Amino acid sequence: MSNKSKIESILFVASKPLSAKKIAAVVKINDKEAVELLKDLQTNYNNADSGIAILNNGGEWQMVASADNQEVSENFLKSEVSGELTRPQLETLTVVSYCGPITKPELDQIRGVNCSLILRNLMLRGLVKENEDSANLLPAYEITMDYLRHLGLNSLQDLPNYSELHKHPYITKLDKEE
Amino acid sequence: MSNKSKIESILFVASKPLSAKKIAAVVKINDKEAVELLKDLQTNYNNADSGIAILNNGGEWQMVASADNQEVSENFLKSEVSGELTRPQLETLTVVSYCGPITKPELDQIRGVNCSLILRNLMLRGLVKENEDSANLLPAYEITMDYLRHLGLNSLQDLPNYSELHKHPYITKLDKEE
Amino acid sequence: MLTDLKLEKFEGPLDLLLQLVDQEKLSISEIALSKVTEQFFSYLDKLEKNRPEELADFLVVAARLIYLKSHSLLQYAYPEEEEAGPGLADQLKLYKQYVEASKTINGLWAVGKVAYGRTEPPIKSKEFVLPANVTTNSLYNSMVFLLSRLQPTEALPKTTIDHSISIKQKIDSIRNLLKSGQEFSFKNLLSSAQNKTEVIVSFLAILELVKQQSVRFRQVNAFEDLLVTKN
Repeated sequence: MSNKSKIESILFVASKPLSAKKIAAVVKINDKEAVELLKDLQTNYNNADSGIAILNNGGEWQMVASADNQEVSENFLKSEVSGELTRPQLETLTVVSYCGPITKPELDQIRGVNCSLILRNLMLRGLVKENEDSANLLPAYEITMDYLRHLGLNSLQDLPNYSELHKHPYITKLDKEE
Repeated sequence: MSNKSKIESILFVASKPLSAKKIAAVVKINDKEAVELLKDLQTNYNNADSGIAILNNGGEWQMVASADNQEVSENFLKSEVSGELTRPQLETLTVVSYCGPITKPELDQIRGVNCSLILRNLMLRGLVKENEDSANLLPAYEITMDYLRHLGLNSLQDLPNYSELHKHPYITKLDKEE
Repeated sequence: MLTDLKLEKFEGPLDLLLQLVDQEKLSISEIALSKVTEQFFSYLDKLEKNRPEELADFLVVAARLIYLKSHSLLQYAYPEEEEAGPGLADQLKLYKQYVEASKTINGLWAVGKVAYGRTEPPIKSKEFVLPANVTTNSLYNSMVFLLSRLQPTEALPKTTIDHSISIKQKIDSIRNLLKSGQEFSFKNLLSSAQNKTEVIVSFLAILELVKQQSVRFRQVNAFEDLLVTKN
Protein backbone atom coordinates (compact mmCIF):
# COMPACT_ATOMS: atom_id res chain seq x y z
CA MET A 1 0.00 0.00 0.00
CA SER A 2 1.16 3.52 -0.75
CA ASN A 3 2.25 5.96 1.93
CA LYS A 4 -0.64 8.15 0.91
CA SER A 5 -3.14 5.44 1.72
CA LYS A 6 -1.37 4.80 5.03
CA ILE A 7 -1.76 8.46 5.95
CA GLU A 8 -5.42 8.26 4.95
CA SER A 9 -5.89 5.32 7.34
CA ILE A 10 -4.13 7.13 10.17
CA LEU A 11 -6.18 10.30 9.75
CA PHE A 12 -9.27 8.12 9.73
CA VAL A 13 -8.55 6.25 12.96
CA ALA A 14 -7.25 9.28 14.87
CA SER A 15 -9.73 11.06 17.08
CA LYS A 16 -7.83 14.33 17.36
CA PRO A 17 -5.65 16.69 15.29
CA LEU A 18 -2.24 15.23 14.42
CA SER A 19 1.00 17.00 13.58
CA ALA A 20 2.60 16.19 10.23
CA LYS A 21 5.70 15.27 12.24
CA LYS A 22 3.83 12.62 14.16
CA ILE A 23 2.26 11.20 11.00
CA ALA A 24 5.64 11.13 9.28
CA ALA A 25 7.13 9.22 12.22
CA VAL A 26 4.43 6.54 12.13
CA VAL A 27 4.62 6.08 8.34
CA LYS A 28 8.44 6.31 8.52
CA ILE A 29 8.89 9.03 5.91
CA ASN A 30 10.33 12.54 6.31
CA ASP A 31 8.18 15.48 7.37
CA LYS A 32 8.28 17.15 3.98
CA GLU A 33 7.03 14.06 2.17
CA ALA A 34 4.26 13.71 4.73
CA VAL A 35 3.10 17.29 4.15
CA GLU A 36 3.11 16.72 0.37
CA LEU A 37 0.93 13.64 0.73
CA LEU A 38 -1.37 15.35 3.22
CA LYS A 39 -1.91 18.19 0.74
CA ASP A 40 -2.56 15.64 -1.94
CA LEU A 41 -5.23 13.96 0.19
CA GLN A 42 -6.70 17.34 1.01
CA THR A 43 -7.17 18.00 -2.71
CA ASN A 44 -8.96 14.66 -3.09
CA TYR A 45 -11.29 15.23 -0.17
CA ASN A 46 -12.01 18.93 -0.04
CA ASN A 47 -14.28 19.21 -3.05
CA ALA A 48 -17.75 20.60 -3.25
CA ASP A 49 -19.74 17.43 -2.66
CA SER A 50 -17.55 15.46 -0.31
CA GLY A 51 -18.88 14.20 3.01
CA ILE A 52 -15.40 14.18 4.53
CA ALA A 53 -12.92 17.06 4.68
CA ILE A 54 -9.32 17.35 5.83
CA LEU A 55 -8.55 20.38 7.98
CA ASN A 56 -5.12 21.95 8.33
CA ASN A 57 -4.22 24.39 11.07
CA GLY A 58 -0.67 25.46 11.84
CA GLY A 59 1.03 22.14 11.12
CA GLU A 60 -1.82 20.04 12.47
CA TRP A 61 -4.17 17.92 10.39
CA GLN A 62 -7.54 16.36 11.11
CA MET A 63 -10.12 14.42 9.13
CA VAL A 64 -13.68 15.60 9.81
CA ALA A 65 -17.21 15.27 8.50
CA SER A 66 -18.04 18.20 6.21
CA ALA A 67 -19.38 21.21 8.08
CA ASP A 68 -22.23 21.39 5.55
CA ASN A 69 -23.48 18.06 6.85
CA GLN A 70 -23.47 19.17 10.47
CA GLU A 71 -27.14 18.36 10.87
CA VAL A 72 -26.94 14.67 9.97
CA SER A 73 -23.66 14.22 11.88
CA GLU A 74 -25.32 15.45 15.04
CA ASN A 75 -27.65 12.48 14.97
CA PHE A 76 -24.69 10.34 15.94
CA LEU A 77 -22.79 12.71 18.20
CA LYS A 78 -23.49 14.97 21.11
CA SER A 79 -23.93 18.28 19.39
CA GLU A 80 -21.31 20.83 20.33
CA VAL A 81 -22.69 24.19 21.29
CA SER A 82 -20.73 27.08 19.90
CA GLY A 83 -22.31 29.82 22.04
CA GLU A 84 -22.13 33.51 21.31
CA LEU A 85 -18.91 35.45 20.94
CA THR A 86 -18.70 38.83 22.65
CA ARG A 87 -17.35 41.76 20.68
CA PRO A 88 -13.89 41.76 22.37
CA GLN A 89 -13.65 37.99 21.96
CA LEU A 90 -14.61 38.25 18.32
CA GLU A 91 -12.12 41.02 17.65
CA THR A 92 -9.30 39.16 19.38
CA LEU A 93 -10.16 35.91 17.60
CA THR A 94 -10.13 37.74 14.28
CA VAL A 95 -6.64 39.12 14.84
CA VAL A 96 -5.35 35.74 16.06
CA SER A 97 -7.02 34.03 13.07
CA TYR A 98 -5.38 36.30 10.53
CA CYS A 99 -2.06 37.00 12.23
CA GLY A 100 -1.39 33.95 14.39
CA PRO A 101 0.90 32.76 15.76
CA ILE A 102 1.05 36.18 17.38
CA THR A 103 2.58 37.36 20.66
CA LYS A 104 0.62 39.28 23.25
CA PRO A 105 2.48 42.58 22.72
CA GLU A 106 1.71 42.40 19.00
CA LEU A 107 -1.93 41.68 19.71
CA ASP A 108 -2.15 44.49 22.26
CA GLN A 109 -0.61 46.85 19.72
CA ILE A 110 -3.10 45.99 17.00
CA ARG A 111 -6.16 46.21 19.25
CA GLY A 112 -4.83 49.14 21.27
CA VAL A 113 -5.85 47.46 24.53
CA ASN A 114 -4.39 44.92 26.90
CA CYS A 115 -5.68 41.50 25.82
CA SER A 116 -4.57 39.32 28.77
CA LEU A 117 -8.02 38.64 30.14
CA ILE A 118 -9.63 38.02 26.77
CA LEU A 119 -6.86 35.62 25.80
CA ARG A 120 -7.30 33.68 29.01
CA ASN A 121 -10.99 33.58 28.38
CA LEU A 122 -10.58 32.32 24.81
CA MET A 123 -8.15 29.66 26.02
CA LEU A 124 -10.67 28.50 28.60
CA ARG A 125 -13.19 28.14 25.78
CA GLY A 126 -10.66 26.10 23.82
CA LEU A 127 -10.69 28.52 20.88
CA VAL A 128 -7.13 29.81 21.24
CA LYS A 129 -4.02 28.03 22.44
CA GLU A 130 -0.55 28.97 23.50
CA ASN A 131 2.02 27.88 20.97
CA GLU A 132 4.15 25.21 22.55
CA ASP A 133 7.24 26.12 20.62
CA SER A 134 9.53 27.11 23.45
CA ALA A 135 12.24 28.45 21.14
CA ASN A 136 10.74 31.91 21.57
CA LEU A 137 10.91 33.82 24.79
CA LEU A 138 7.38 35.12 24.48
CA PRO A 139 4.56 32.64 24.02
CA ALA A 140 2.68 33.02 20.75
CA TYR A 141 -1.05 32.48 20.42
CA GLU A 142 -2.88 30.70 17.65
CA ILE A 143 -6.37 29.40 17.03
CA THR A 144 -7.28 25.79 17.75
CA MET A 145 -8.55 23.10 15.43
CA ASP A 146 -11.82 23.16 17.38
CA TYR A 147 -12.32 26.80 16.46
CA LEU A 148 -11.59 26.01 12.82
CA ARG A 149 -14.12 23.16 12.94
CA HIS A 150 -16.75 25.51 14.33
CA LEU A 151 -16.15 28.04 11.57
CA GLY A 152 -16.64 25.29 8.99
CA LEU A 153 -13.38 26.22 7.24
CA ASN A 154 -10.76 23.80 5.97
CA SER A 155 -7.92 26.11 6.89
CA LEU A 156 -7.40 29.74 7.85
CA GLN A 157 -6.17 30.42 4.32
CA ASP A 158 -9.82 30.13 3.26
CA LEU A 159 -10.67 33.35 5.13
CA PRO A 160 -11.36 36.32 2.85
CA ASN A 161 -8.28 38.50 2.25
CA TYR A 162 -6.16 36.09 4.27
CA SER A 163 -2.86 36.65 2.53
CA GLU A 164 -3.25 40.41 2.63
CA LEU A 165 -4.18 40.63 6.30
CA HIS A 166 -1.84 37.87 7.38
CA LYS A 167 1.44 39.42 6.33
CA HIS A 168 0.77 43.01 7.15
CA PRO A 169 3.85 45.24 7.20
CA TYR A 170 3.18 46.58 10.69
CA ILE A 171 3.03 43.14 12.17
CA THR A 172 6.33 42.05 10.75
CA LYS A 173 7.73 45.40 11.81
CA LEU A 174 6.57 44.82 15.35
CA ASP A 175 8.21 41.45 15.24
CA LYS A 176 11.54 43.03 14.65
CA GLU A 177 11.11 45.69 17.25
CA GLU A 178 10.20 43.39 20.09
CA MET B 1 -25.09 18.88 -0.16
CA SER B 2 -26.09 15.63 -1.85
CA ASN B 3 -27.56 12.68 0.03
CA LYS B 4 -24.48 10.69 -0.92
CA SER B 5 -22.23 13.16 0.85
CA LYS B 6 -24.53 13.10 3.88
CA ILE B 7 -24.19 9.34 4.10
CA GLU B 8 -20.44 9.69 3.76
CA SER B 9 -20.42 12.09 6.77
CA ILE B 10 -22.60 9.74 8.78
CA LEU B 11 -20.43 6.71 8.15
CA PHE B 12 -17.41 8.78 9.11
CA VAL B 13 -18.64 10.09 12.47
CA ALA B 14 -20.39 6.90 13.60
CA SER B 15 -17.86 4.59 15.18
CA LYS B 16 -20.01 1.49 14.84
CA PRO B 17 -21.85 -0.48 12.13
CA LEU B 18 -25.13 1.14 11.04
CA SER B 19 -28.13 -0.42 9.29
CA ALA B 20 -29.16 1.04 5.94
CA LYS B 21 -32.57 1.62 7.53
CA LYS B 22 -31.12 3.84 10.24
CA ILE B 23 -29.04 5.77 7.69
CA ALA B 24 -32.08 6.20 5.43
CA ALA B 25 -34.13 7.54 8.33
CA VAL B 26 -31.53 10.18 9.22
CA VAL B 27 -31.06 11.34 5.63
CA LYS B 28 -34.85 11.15 5.10
CA ILE B 29 -34.77 8.95 1.97
CA ASN B 30 -36.16 5.46 1.46
CA ASP B 31 -34.14 2.34 2.30
CA LYS B 32 -33.62 1.34 -1.30
CA GLU B 33 -32.15 4.69 -2.21
CA ALA B 34 -29.88 4.52 0.81
CA VAL B 35 -28.55 1.11 -0.24
CA GLU B 36 -27.93 2.41 -3.76
CA LEU B 37 -25.92 5.32 -2.43
CA LEU B 38 -24.03 3.12 0.03
CA LYS B 39 -23.00 0.82 -2.81
CA ASP B 40 -21.97 3.83 -4.80
CA LEU B 41 -19.73 5.03 -1.95
CA GLN B 42 -18.34 1.55 -1.58
CA THR B 43 -17.22 1.63 -5.22
CA ASN B 44 -15.47 4.94 -4.59
CA TYR B 45 -13.68 3.80 -1.48
CA ASN B 46 -12.92 0.14 -1.94
CA ASN B 47 -10.19 0.43 -4.54
CA ALA B 48 -6.67 -0.91 -4.42
CA ASP B 49 -4.94 2.09 -2.95
CA SER B 50 -7.52 3.58 -0.61
CA GLY B 51 -6.80 4.06 3.08
CA ILE B 52 -10.47 3.80 3.98
CA ALA B 53 -12.89 1.01 3.14
CA ILE B 54 -16.65 0.57 3.55
CA LEU B 55 -17.75 -2.80 4.88
CA ASN B 56 -21.17 -4.29 4.42
CA ASN B 57 -22.09 -7.13 6.70
CA GLY B 58 -25.61 -8.49 6.81
CA GLY B 59 -27.35 -5.18 6.15
CA GLU B 60 -25.01 -3.21 8.38
CA TRP B 61 -22.53 -0.70 7.03
CA GLN B 62 -19.32 0.60 8.53
CA MET B 63 -16.41 2.77 7.45
CA VAL B 64 -13.06 1.35 8.51
CA ALA B 65 -9.35 1.82 7.88
CA SER B 66 -8.27 -0.48 5.04
CA ALA B 67 -7.31 -3.95 6.18
CA ASP B 68 -4.02 -3.64 4.28
CA ASN B 69 -3.07 -0.70 6.49
CA GLN B 70 -3.93 -2.50 9.67
CA GLU B 71 -0.34 -2.56 10.78
CA VAL B 72 0.25 1.15 10.40
CA SER B 73 -3.13 1.97 11.99
CA GLU B 74 -2.34 -0.21 14.95
CA ASN B 75 1.17 1.17 15.25
CA PHE B 76 -0.30 4.60 15.32
CA LEU B 77 -2.84 3.79 17.99
CA LYS B 78 -0.17 2.01 20.02
CA SER B 79 2.19 4.95 19.76
CA GLU B 80 -0.70 7.11 20.90
CA VAL B 81 -1.12 4.94 23.94
CA SER B 82 2.49 4.37 24.94
CA GLY B 83 4.08 7.58 23.70
CA GLU B 84 5.18 10.41 25.92
CA LEU B 85 2.60 12.74 27.32
CA THR B 86 2.61 16.27 25.93
CA ARG B 87 3.33 19.08 28.36
CA PRO B 88 -0.36 20.00 28.83
CA GLN B 89 -1.23 16.31 29.33
CA LEU B 90 1.54 15.83 31.87
CA GLU B 91 0.49 18.96 33.71
CA THR B 92 -3.14 17.82 33.84
CA LEU B 93 -2.11 14.40 35.13
CA THR B 94 0.06 16.16 37.73
CA VAL B 95 -2.85 18.24 39.01
CA VAL B 96 -5.10 15.17 39.20
CA SER B 97 -2.32 13.31 41.04
CA TYR B 98 -1.57 16.00 43.60
CA CYS B 99 -5.03 17.55 43.96
CA GLY B 100 -7.47 14.78 43.00
CA PRO B 101 -10.29 13.95 43.27
CA ILE B 102 -10.92 17.18 41.42
CA THR B 103 -13.81 18.48 39.29
CA LYS B 104 -13.32 19.77 35.77
CA PRO B 105 -14.08 23.42 36.60
CA GLU B 106 -11.48 23.30 39.38
CA LEU B 107 -8.98 21.77 37.01
CA ASP B 108 -9.73 24.33 34.28
CA GLN B 109 -9.29 27.10 36.82
CA ILE B 110 -5.93 25.84 38.05
CA ARG B 111 -4.51 25.27 34.57
CA GLY B 112 -6.15 28.35 33.09
CA VAL B 113 -7.41 26.42 30.05
CA ASN B 114 -10.18 24.03 29.16
CA CYS B 115 -9.00 20.49 29.90
CA SER B 116 -11.87 18.45 28.38
CA LEU B 117 -9.94 16.93 25.51
CA ILE B 118 -6.90 16.22 27.64
CA LEU B 119 -9.00 14.53 30.31
CA ARG B 120 -10.68 12.38 27.69
CA ASN B 121 -7.29 11.39 26.37
CA LEU B 122 -5.91 10.60 29.84
CA MET B 123 -8.98 8.47 30.50
CA LEU B 124 -8.56 6.61 27.20
CA ARG B 125 -5.00 5.85 28.25
CA GLY B 126 -6.22 4.49 31.56
CA LEU B 127 -4.36 7.07 33.64
CA VAL B 128 -7.36 8.94 34.99
CA LYS B 129 -10.92 7.91 35.76
CA GLU B 130 -14.16 9.61 36.59
CA ASN B 131 -15.14 9.25 40.19
CA GLU B 132 -18.32 7.22 40.43
CA ASP B 133 -19.49 8.91 43.60
CA SER B 134 -22.76 10.40 42.48
CA ALA B 135 -23.34 12.35 45.68
CA ASN B 136 -21.84 15.34 43.89
CA LEU B 137 -23.45 16.98 40.94
CA LEU B 138 -20.18 17.33 39.07
CA PRO B 139 -18.05 14.28 38.36
CA ALA B 140 -14.63 14.34 39.99
CA TYR B 141 -11.49 12.97 38.39
CA GLU B 142 -8.85 10.88 40.07
CA ILE B 143 -5.96 8.68 39.09
CA THR B 144 -6.35 4.94 38.43
CA MET B 145 -4.89 2.05 40.40
CA ASP B 146 -2.96 0.92 37.31
CA TYR B 147 -1.22 4.24 37.13
CA LEU B 148 -0.35 4.24 40.80
CA ARG B 149 1.00 0.69 40.61
CA HIS B 150 3.12 1.43 37.55
CA LEU B 151 4.58 4.48 39.28
CA GLY B 152 5.68 2.06 42.01
CA LEU B 153 3.79 3.91 44.73
CA ASN B 154 1.52 2.57 47.43
CA SER B 155 -0.48 5.73 47.64
CA LEU B 156 -0.42 9.27 46.27
CA GLN B 157 0.87 10.47 49.64
CA ASP B 158 4.21 8.93 48.58
CA LEU B 159 4.62 11.54 45.80
CA PRO B 160 7.45 14.02 46.49
CA ASN B 161 6.30 16.83 48.83
CA TYR B 162 2.72 15.61 48.63
CA SER B 163 1.48 17.09 51.89
CA GLU B 164 2.87 20.52 51.04
CA LEU B 165 1.73 20.62 47.40
CA HIS B 166 -1.63 18.93 47.93
CA LYS B 167 -3.15 21.94 49.70
CA HIS B 168 -0.87 24.66 48.43
CA PRO B 169 -2.16 28.16 49.23
CA TYR B 170 -1.93 29.29 45.58
CA ILE B 171 -4.39 26.55 44.68
CA THR B 172 -6.76 26.85 47.63
CA LYS B 173 -6.81 30.59 46.97
CA LEU B 174 -8.16 29.98 43.47
CA ASP B 175 -11.07 28.03 44.94
CA LYS B 176 -12.17 31.01 46.93
CA GLU B 177 -12.10 33.27 43.90
CA GLU B 178 -14.80 31.22 42.18
CA MET C 1 -19.09 69.77 19.32
CA LEU C 2 -20.90 67.35 21.54
CA THR C 3 -21.05 63.73 20.64
CA ASP C 4 -23.66 61.31 21.81
CA LEU C 5 -21.56 58.16 21.54
CA LYS C 6 -22.00 55.94 24.57
CA LEU C 7 -18.90 55.09 26.52
CA GLU C 8 -19.94 51.49 27.19
CA LYS C 9 -19.87 50.81 23.49
CA PHE C 10 -16.14 51.23 23.05
CA GLU C 11 -13.85 48.28 23.03
CA GLY C 12 -10.84 50.49 23.53
CA PRO C 13 -9.23 53.75 22.50
CA LEU C 14 -8.82 52.72 18.87
CA ASP C 15 -12.46 51.79 18.65
CA LEU C 16 -13.44 55.16 20.12
CA LEU C 17 -11.18 56.99 17.65
CA LEU C 18 -12.58 55.01 14.75
CA GLN C 19 -16.14 55.91 15.70
CA LEU C 20 -15.28 59.57 16.21
CA VAL C 21 -13.61 59.75 12.79
CA ASP C 22 -16.59 57.95 11.24
CA GLN C 23 -19.02 60.29 12.93
CA GLU C 24 -17.24 63.29 11.43
CA LYS C 25 -17.36 61.50 8.07
CA LEU C 26 -13.61 61.85 7.76
CA SER C 27 -11.24 59.31 6.29
CA ILE C 28 -8.45 58.14 8.54
CA SER C 29 -5.51 60.54 8.42
CA GLU C 30 -3.41 62.46 10.90
CA ILE C 31 -5.46 65.56 10.13
CA ALA C 32 -8.69 63.74 10.89
CA LEU C 33 -7.21 62.54 14.16
CA SER C 34 -6.19 65.98 15.28
CA LYS C 35 -9.73 67.13 14.51
CA VAL C 36 -11.28 64.60 16.89
CA THR C 37 -8.72 65.05 19.66
CA GLU C 38 -11.03 67.18 21.79
CA GLN C 39 -13.91 64.72 21.56
CA PHE C 40 -11.54 61.94 22.51
CA PHE C 41 -10.42 63.86 25.59
CA SER C 42 -13.97 64.53 26.65
CA TYR C 43 -14.33 60.76 27.16
CA LEU C 44 -11.29 60.46 29.39
CA ASP C 45 -13.06 62.00 32.38
CA LYS C 46 -16.02 59.63 32.08
CA LEU C 47 -13.64 56.75 31.65
CA GLU C 48 -11.75 57.47 34.82
CA LYS C 49 -14.99 57.12 36.74
CA ASN C 50 -16.53 54.14 34.94
CA ARG C 51 -13.74 51.99 33.59
CA PRO C 52 -10.62 52.98 35.53
CA GLU C 53 -8.84 49.72 34.70
CA GLU C 54 -8.73 50.67 31.02
CA LEU C 55 -7.52 54.22 31.55
CA ALA C 56 -3.89 53.37 30.80
CA ASP C 57 -4.69 52.11 27.29
CA PHE C 58 -6.65 55.29 26.57
CA LEU C 59 -3.92 57.54 27.95
CA VAL C 60 -1.33 56.02 25.60
CA VAL C 61 -3.49 57.03 22.65
CA ALA C 62 -4.30 60.40 24.26
CA ALA C 63 -0.58 61.18 24.49
CA ARG C 64 -0.10 60.33 20.83
CA LEU C 65 -3.05 62.53 19.87
CA ILE C 66 -1.53 65.48 21.75
CA TYR C 67 1.70 64.89 19.92
CA LEU C 68 -0.10 64.88 16.56
CA LYS C 69 -2.12 67.95 17.44
CA SER C 70 0.86 70.00 18.57
CA HIS C 71 2.74 68.79 15.52
CA SER C 72 0.03 70.07 13.21
CA LEU C 73 -0.11 73.41 15.03
CA LEU C 74 3.62 73.94 15.31
CA GLN C 75 5.14 72.18 12.38
CA TYR C 76 8.40 74.12 12.48
CA ALA C 77 9.02 73.01 16.07
CA TYR C 78 9.41 69.42 14.95
CA PRO C 79 12.31 68.90 12.61
CA GLU C 80 12.21 65.86 10.36
CA GLU C 81 12.00 63.17 12.98
CA GLU C 82 12.12 59.43 12.55
CA GLU C 83 8.98 58.16 14.20
CA ALA C 84 9.31 55.06 16.31
CA GLY C 85 6.90 52.44 15.10
CA PRO C 86 3.80 52.89 12.96
CA GLY C 87 1.98 56.22 13.19
CA LEU C 88 -1.35 56.44 14.95
CA ALA C 89 -3.27 56.92 11.70
CA ASP C 90 -1.62 53.82 10.21
CA GLN C 91 -2.33 51.86 13.34
CA LEU C 92 -5.96 52.89 13.19
CA LYS C 93 -6.24 51.91 9.52
CA LEU C 94 -4.86 48.49 10.35
CA TYR C 95 -7.22 48.11 13.29
CA LYS C 96 -10.14 49.02 11.06
CA GLN C 97 -9.26 46.22 8.64
CA TYR C 98 -9.52 43.65 11.42
CA VAL C 99 -12.77 45.12 12.69
CA GLU C 100 -14.15 44.69 9.16
CA ALA C 101 -12.78 41.14 8.97
CA SER C 102 -14.35 40.27 12.31
CA LYS C 103 -17.75 40.68 10.67
CA THR C 104 -16.97 37.80 8.32
CA ILE C 105 -15.79 35.65 11.20
CA ASN C 106 -18.91 36.47 13.16
CA GLY C 107 -20.99 35.46 10.14
CA LEU C 108 -19.25 32.11 9.84
CA TRP C 109 -19.53 31.53 13.58
CA ALA C 110 -23.22 32.43 13.69
CA VAL C 111 -24.14 30.03 10.88
CA GLY C 112 -23.12 27.27 13.27
CA LYS C 113 -21.77 24.84 10.73
CA VAL C 114 -19.60 22.47 12.67
CA ALA C 115 -17.28 19.93 11.08
CA TYR C 116 -17.33 16.94 13.38
CA GLY C 117 -14.33 14.73 13.92
CA ARG C 118 -14.37 11.11 14.99
CA THR C 119 -14.66 10.87 18.73
CA GLU C 120 -13.99 7.24 19.39
CA PRO C 121 -10.96 5.44 18.07
CA PRO C 122 -11.96 2.15 16.43
CA ILE C 123 -9.49 0.08 18.44
CA LYS C 124 -8.77 0.45 22.13
CA SER C 125 -5.70 -0.87 23.84
CA LYS C 126 -6.48 -3.41 26.52
CA GLU C 127 -3.31 -3.41 28.57
CA PHE C 128 -2.11 -0.44 30.59
CA VAL C 129 1.13 1.24 29.51
CA LEU C 130 2.72 3.99 31.57
CA PRO C 131 3.82 6.86 29.28
CA ALA C 132 7.60 7.09 29.09
CA ASN C 133 7.87 10.54 30.63
CA VAL C 134 5.62 9.94 33.63
CA THR C 135 7.82 9.54 36.70
CA THR C 136 7.41 10.79 40.24
CA ASN C 137 10.14 13.34 39.49
CA SER C 138 8.55 14.68 36.33
CA LEU C 139 5.23 14.98 38.18
CA TYR C 140 6.89 16.89 40.98
CA ASN C 141 8.68 19.24 38.57
CA SER C 142 5.53 19.85 36.62
CA MET C 143 3.66 20.73 39.83
CA VAL C 144 6.37 23.18 40.89
CA PHE C 145 6.27 24.77 37.45
CA LEU C 146 2.50 25.12 37.62
CA LEU C 147 2.68 26.72 41.06
CA SER C 148 5.23 29.23 39.82
CA ARG C 149 2.71 30.23 37.17
CA LEU C 150 -0.06 30.56 39.76
CA GLN C 151 2.06 32.75 42.01
CA PRO C 152 0.10 35.97 42.37
CA THR C 153 1.73 38.80 40.46
CA GLU C 154 2.74 41.70 42.60
CA ALA C 155 0.23 44.49 42.42
CA LEU C 156 1.36 47.32 40.19
CA PRO C 157 2.29 50.46 42.10
CA LYS C 158 -0.70 52.73 42.08
CA THR C 159 -0.38 56.28 40.94
CA THR C 160 -2.94 58.87 40.10
CA ILE C 161 -2.86 61.49 37.43
CA ASP C 162 -1.48 64.79 38.61
CA HIS C 163 -4.57 66.91 38.80
CA SER C 164 -2.67 69.95 40.05
CA ILE C 165 -4.31 72.24 37.55
CA SER C 166 -6.63 71.84 34.59
CA ILE C 167 -6.38 73.53 31.22
CA LYS C 168 -9.53 75.44 32.03
CA GLN C 169 -8.10 76.78 35.29
CA LYS C 170 -4.93 77.78 33.48
CA ILE C 171 -6.85 79.57 30.76
CA ASP C 172 -8.73 81.50 33.43
CA SER C 173 -5.52 82.53 35.12
CA ILE C 174 -4.00 83.62 31.81
CA ARG C 175 -7.11 85.71 31.11
CA ASN C 176 -6.68 87.33 34.51
CA LEU C 177 -3.05 88.02 33.75
CA LEU C 178 -4.04 89.75 30.53
CA LYS C 179 -6.53 91.97 32.38
CA SER C 180 -3.65 93.71 34.06
CA GLY C 181 -1.45 94.01 30.97
CA GLN C 182 -1.49 93.76 27.20
CA GLU C 183 1.37 91.29 26.97
CA PHE C 184 3.36 88.82 29.09
CA SER C 185 6.30 86.48 28.68
CA PHE C 186 5.66 82.77 28.42
CA LYS C 187 8.87 82.10 30.33
CA ASN C 188 7.53 84.08 33.28
CA LEU C 189 4.31 82.12 33.20
CA LEU C 190 6.26 78.88 33.41
CA SER C 191 8.51 80.08 36.21
CA SER C 192 5.62 79.72 38.64
CA ALA C 193 4.78 76.17 37.49
CA GLN C 194 4.82 73.58 40.27
CA ASN C 195 5.65 70.57 38.14
CA LYS C 196 6.02 69.23 34.61
CA THR C 197 2.31 68.66 34.23
CA GLU C 198 1.67 72.32 34.85
CA VAL C 199 4.22 73.27 32.19
CA ILE C 200 2.40 71.06 29.67
CA VAL C 201 -0.98 72.38 30.78
CA SER C 202 0.24 75.98 30.39
CA PHE C 203 1.41 75.27 26.88
CA LEU C 204 -1.87 73.61 25.93
CA ALA C 205 -3.80 76.52 27.47
CA ILE C 206 -1.88 78.98 25.29
CA LEU C 207 -2.53 76.83 22.21
CA GLU C 208 -6.20 76.75 23.07
CA LEU C 209 -6.35 80.54 23.49
CA VAL C 210 -4.57 80.99 20.15
CA LYS C 211 -7.10 78.73 18.54
CA GLN C 212 -9.95 80.72 20.08
CA GLN C 213 -8.17 83.79 18.71
CA SER C 214 -8.13 85.39 22.15
CA VAL C 215 -4.36 85.79 22.05
CA ARG C 216 -1.52 85.58 19.59
CA PHE C 217 2.13 85.05 20.30
CA ARG C 218 5.38 86.20 18.89
CA GLN C 219 8.78 84.63 18.88
CA VAL C 220 11.66 86.49 17.25
CA ASN C 221 14.15 83.64 17.02
CA ALA C 222 13.87 79.89 17.49
CA PHE C 223 14.12 78.77 21.14
CA GLU C 224 13.66 82.33 22.40
CA ASP C 225 10.95 83.33 24.80
CA LEU C 226 7.38 83.61 23.53
CA LEU C 227 5.56 86.89 23.98
CA VAL C 228 1.83 86.42 24.44
CA THR C 229 -0.31 89.38 23.37
CA LYS C 230 -4.00 90.03 23.91
CA ASN C 231 -6.05 90.29 20.70
